Amino acid sequence: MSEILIEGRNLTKEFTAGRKKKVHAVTDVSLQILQGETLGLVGESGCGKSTLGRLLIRLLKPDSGRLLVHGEDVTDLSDKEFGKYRRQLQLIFQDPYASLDPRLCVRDLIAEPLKTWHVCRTKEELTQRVLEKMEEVGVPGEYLYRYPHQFSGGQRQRIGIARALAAQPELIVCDEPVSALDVPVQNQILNLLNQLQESKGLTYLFISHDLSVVRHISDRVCVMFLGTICEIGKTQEVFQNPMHPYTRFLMNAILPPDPHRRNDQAELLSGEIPSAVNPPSGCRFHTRCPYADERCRREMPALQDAGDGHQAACHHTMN
Amino acid sequence: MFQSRAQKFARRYEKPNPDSRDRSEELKREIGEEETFFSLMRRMAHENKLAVFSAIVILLFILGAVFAPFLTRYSYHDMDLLNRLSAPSAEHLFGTDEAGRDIFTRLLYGSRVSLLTGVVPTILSMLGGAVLGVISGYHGGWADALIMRLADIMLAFPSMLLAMVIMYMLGGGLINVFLTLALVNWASVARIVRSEVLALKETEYVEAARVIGVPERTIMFRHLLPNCLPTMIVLFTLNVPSAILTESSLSFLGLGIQEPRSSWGLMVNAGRQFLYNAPWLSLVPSIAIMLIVLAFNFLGDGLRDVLDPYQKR
Amino acid sequence: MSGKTLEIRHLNTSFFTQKGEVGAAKDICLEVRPGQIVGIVGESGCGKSVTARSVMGLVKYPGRVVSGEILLNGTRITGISKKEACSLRGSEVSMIFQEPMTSLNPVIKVGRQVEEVLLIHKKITKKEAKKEAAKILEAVGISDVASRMECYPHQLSGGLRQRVMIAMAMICSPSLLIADEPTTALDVTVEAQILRLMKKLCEAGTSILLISHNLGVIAQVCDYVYVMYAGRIVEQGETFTLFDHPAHPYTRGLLGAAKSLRSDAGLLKTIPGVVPNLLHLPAGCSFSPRCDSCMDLCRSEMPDMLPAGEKGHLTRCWRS
Amino acid sequence: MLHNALQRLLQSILVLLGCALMIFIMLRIIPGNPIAVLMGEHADTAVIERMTAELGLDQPVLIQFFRYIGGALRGDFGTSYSLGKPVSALIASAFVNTLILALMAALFAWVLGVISGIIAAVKKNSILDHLFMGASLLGVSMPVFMTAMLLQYFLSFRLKWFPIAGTDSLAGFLLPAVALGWNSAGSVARLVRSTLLEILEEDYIDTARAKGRGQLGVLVLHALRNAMLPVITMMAIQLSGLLSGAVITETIFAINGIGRLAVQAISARDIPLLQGTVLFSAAIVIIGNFIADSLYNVLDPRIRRRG
Repeated sequence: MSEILIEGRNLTKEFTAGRKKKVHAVTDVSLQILQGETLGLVGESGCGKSTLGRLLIRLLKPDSGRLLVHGEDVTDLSDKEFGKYRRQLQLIFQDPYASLDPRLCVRDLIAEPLKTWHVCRTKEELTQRVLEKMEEVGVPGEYLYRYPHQFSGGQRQRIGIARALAAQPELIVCDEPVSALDVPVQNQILNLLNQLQESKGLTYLFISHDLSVVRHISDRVCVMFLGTICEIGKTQEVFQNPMHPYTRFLMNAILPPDPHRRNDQAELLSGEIPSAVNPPSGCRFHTRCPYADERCRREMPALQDAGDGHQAACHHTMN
Repeated sequence: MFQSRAQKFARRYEKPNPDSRDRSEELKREIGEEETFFSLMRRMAHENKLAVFSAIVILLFILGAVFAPFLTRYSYHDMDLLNRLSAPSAEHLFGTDEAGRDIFTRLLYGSRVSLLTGVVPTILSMLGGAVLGVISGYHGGWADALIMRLADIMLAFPSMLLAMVIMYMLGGGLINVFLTLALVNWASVARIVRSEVLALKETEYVEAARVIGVPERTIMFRHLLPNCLPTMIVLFTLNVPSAILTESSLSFLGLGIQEPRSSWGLMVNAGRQFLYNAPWLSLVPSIAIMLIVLAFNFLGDGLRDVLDPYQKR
Repeated sequence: MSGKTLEIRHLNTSFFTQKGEVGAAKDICLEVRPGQIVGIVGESGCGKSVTARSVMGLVKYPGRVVSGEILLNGTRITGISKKEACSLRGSEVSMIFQEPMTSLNPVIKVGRQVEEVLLIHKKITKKEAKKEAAKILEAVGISDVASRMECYPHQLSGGLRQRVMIAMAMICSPSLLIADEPTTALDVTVEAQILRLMKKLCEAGTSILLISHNLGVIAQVCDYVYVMYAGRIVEQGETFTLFDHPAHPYTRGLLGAAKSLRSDAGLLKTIPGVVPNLLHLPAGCSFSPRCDSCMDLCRSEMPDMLPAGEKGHLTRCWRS
Repeated sequence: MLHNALQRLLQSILVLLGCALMIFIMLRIIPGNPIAVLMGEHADTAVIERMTAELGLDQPVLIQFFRYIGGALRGDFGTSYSLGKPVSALIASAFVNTLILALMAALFAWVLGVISGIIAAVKKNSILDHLFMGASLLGVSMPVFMTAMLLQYFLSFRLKWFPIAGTDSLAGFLLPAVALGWNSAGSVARLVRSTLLEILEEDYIDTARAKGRGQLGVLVLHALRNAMLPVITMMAIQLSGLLSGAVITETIFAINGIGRLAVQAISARDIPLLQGTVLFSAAIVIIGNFIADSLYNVLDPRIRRRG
């Protein structure tokens, strides 16, 4: 069993939206990320997956709950004390158009983490390191002094990855890094991420709404619904043997690129996602769940282990 | 940031390569030409001829103000009582005023005042406003509340009336005009910069810098301020003409520049009583004001077209 | 009636930018038959949206249809007056867009936005229009219609808004519905619902032109597929034929990329190189620089649509 | 919604109080006793002292301020030194003239500005667009006194169509209103054009077109209502600009309005009158802002619900 890199215990985060309104983004979530694995985090928009990702690298501070890095509690450290962990925990953004400062050229963008952590002594060394990073992610060195808006989406995402790599991280949280890209380009980026993981022993938390992408890249998958975890387990297990009804519905909604496998008959979810401002009582999924009963309306189910780390939070666990 | 560092880099790192020219052509095709400050200006010059023309007009006014003594044989305070209120002629290009002073000469010297009152208070108010706006937007909390309430109060006064009261408090004169205009204008600058900073603070690239661990102060100077710059430049070209207009209005009311100094607004005011028999007295300086203001406005428009970050995508 | 809901003949649409004319859609020939769902698939910037907008007469400035003919139910709709075009839009052919979040007017209640279509095209009273609107909103699967009609768009979720858009498009029962990436901005579970709804509409007699970058969406619902690359159609065929035997190397690349994601292969398939800039297209076949079976002929001459095996399966490739 | 309005009202009152305090402090830090300045060099010191005490000018500034506010609440803004009448009465009579002038100018500016802005936006890049935008930039660039004097010289003096000055009839207000509104018309036109152009790019405009709405229908029913939102905010700013311009226009056309009263107060060193006029103008701007904010909230459902 590999070591636990990051552990979140009972993390809760709420945002205020206007007067007296609170968005319950993440509610009482406990999660472990193991050294060297890729943990996929799936869910629909507004389910709190991005917030959870940011909580786990302490880009946001939780309202309650603890965060442990390598077993050390870092929840209450000051920003300065947290500094040494900062560079180990990096983030890649969804929108490669918005996450690169339009006024900095590629060299300055990639050099920023190197400068911040005083890795290089001379300017020449700095440029040399930047060129190395560019080569690692497959951006030609001639583009050193070009500005972000001159690049295509895929190349920008590569620059974003190079920036994250320059900090020499242990964990990279990938927040929907490929959902803005076309499929062939998306595949290039996924290949790059896989290859970097192998060569550098990185750990990924891969956030996405696209189940096929998550299935391809993850070792374990965690399914979220409205701020809570429904199901977590090894990718194969979860995809072949979903235990939570919501996971099943997600699987049914997959559209394979093959006209012979149309999902005309599969049972689909009806209704809309409830609002995170007034989440339903009890199990958050009960308003849309065909199996819901009185207990589901009353009581929020806890995660239950069905062996081999495969857990689901449902009173009526499937199978 | 705008200098062509690519060329420097090319000299230092690129090994001589037989098909390097092909490669650069290919690069250009793939991601477009390198964008520098000068290429931006060239684009503006290409797309907006009016802006170029305006820049030339402004340059001419500046030259006129600087070299005023060499451009005219008269001095701005010499009176020629035999030649009062004479119409424009070869002798006196724009005629003479009620004391027989040459209007062209007074116009040249007056442009010094107008250009200075356009630029100096605008720089003052923009520096002050930008600093307060950045503090307000970035710091938030009580500083934000204090600065913004103060700005609310300043903005509630009609600017002309506020300027009149401050001029009354300080007394006339060039320096006091500078101070007054700066005091009147800082609030709107602070508000705009604040909202800009608030918007920029939420951008992903600022969050991205935070992930890397860049200190807050560095984020402010490396990411926030440079991205405010286009807005500031456009704001500058808008505030300069408005300052010129306010100064001329103040002087027109007799509250700004005092005799015997010459200022365009003052000349208009002096000429007003002769409007019906010697209209050039007030019309010539009026037109001068209009021209310089128009030129700044056109230039501002041109700059906004190329600098506006929202139009880029 | 020629038996074709929509026929596009040699359509060319260009954008006139400062850097020169950019041909966004070139020599497009396309047909939609009654009761069919026809898909156009391609990567972003390949000209699929521009083609759809050309049909609606909604190409954005500085773009314009340069040449070609568009026939709706056998009647020419290119070159007709603005007034005639308006009377067709919304009643004979209608369109839904990618972003349900921004496609509804934020300051008008959704009920009124749906009624508006009827009031434009039919001589009926407001009361009747309201009744009709409620009926169609219910038909597209919106519950609690009466109160939802009094909502402003920002009060509805993305899925609901897209349903409202569909209701608006369907209320005059047009013969053709153009859907430009209708599910791209939606969540997966909602996406499946909307696709199922569109299939139902098609069974009820409306032909659909569906534009998507997602091969999954296309495979699920389309009868016939066009593949576009760099402004041109590069392959067309029945869905099953095209997915089973892709003839153009680009289609093969695209399909391979999408399918490899579902397989357990370690390395995902991609297409080498990048999509060319429309201003600087390579000579000959636009795909030639990225093609693994490129010949000399491909670099010098653009092929026509050539037959590839089965009937109705055409491809723009010299190798077919 | 109501709660929101009350909160804004309270904020407006606080800003007004802040304005009063600021103007009070500014006019009190001028060196020298205002009474002494007023009465000239030869006045009797005893008289000066007595008057100073009578007017409460020997008290600390804050005490004076609270007295002033107390009086203001009862409608008493003090007595003008130079004219010997209550400031409130002077302002009341002047306000009517300024109101007529500002309303007419605003009407002129808005009708001209909005129409030419719409035409310029719809016919983007046409000759008409360039013409209107050139004219509006000219309008923005012309000093108010220049427009006023040009109108006065040509239309009143040369052509004798209008009275040169004075407000005996409504016609007397016409030229000053045009002179005052000309400037605002330019900025209104530019704003209307740019907002409309932005909105015509929105997705919901495409939707409206796809419904079969013609050009006019799209413009009137879908674009204009959204375009009016920023324009309303502009209105409040324009109000402040109009009051500023009124100072000049009223001086040139000899209209007894607030602006001219302020100029007179300055030249007569009449502090209560100056204080009153400036504060009154600020109050009008604050009320205008309050109305604009409220209107914005009513027109934009997105804000309405959030409140």
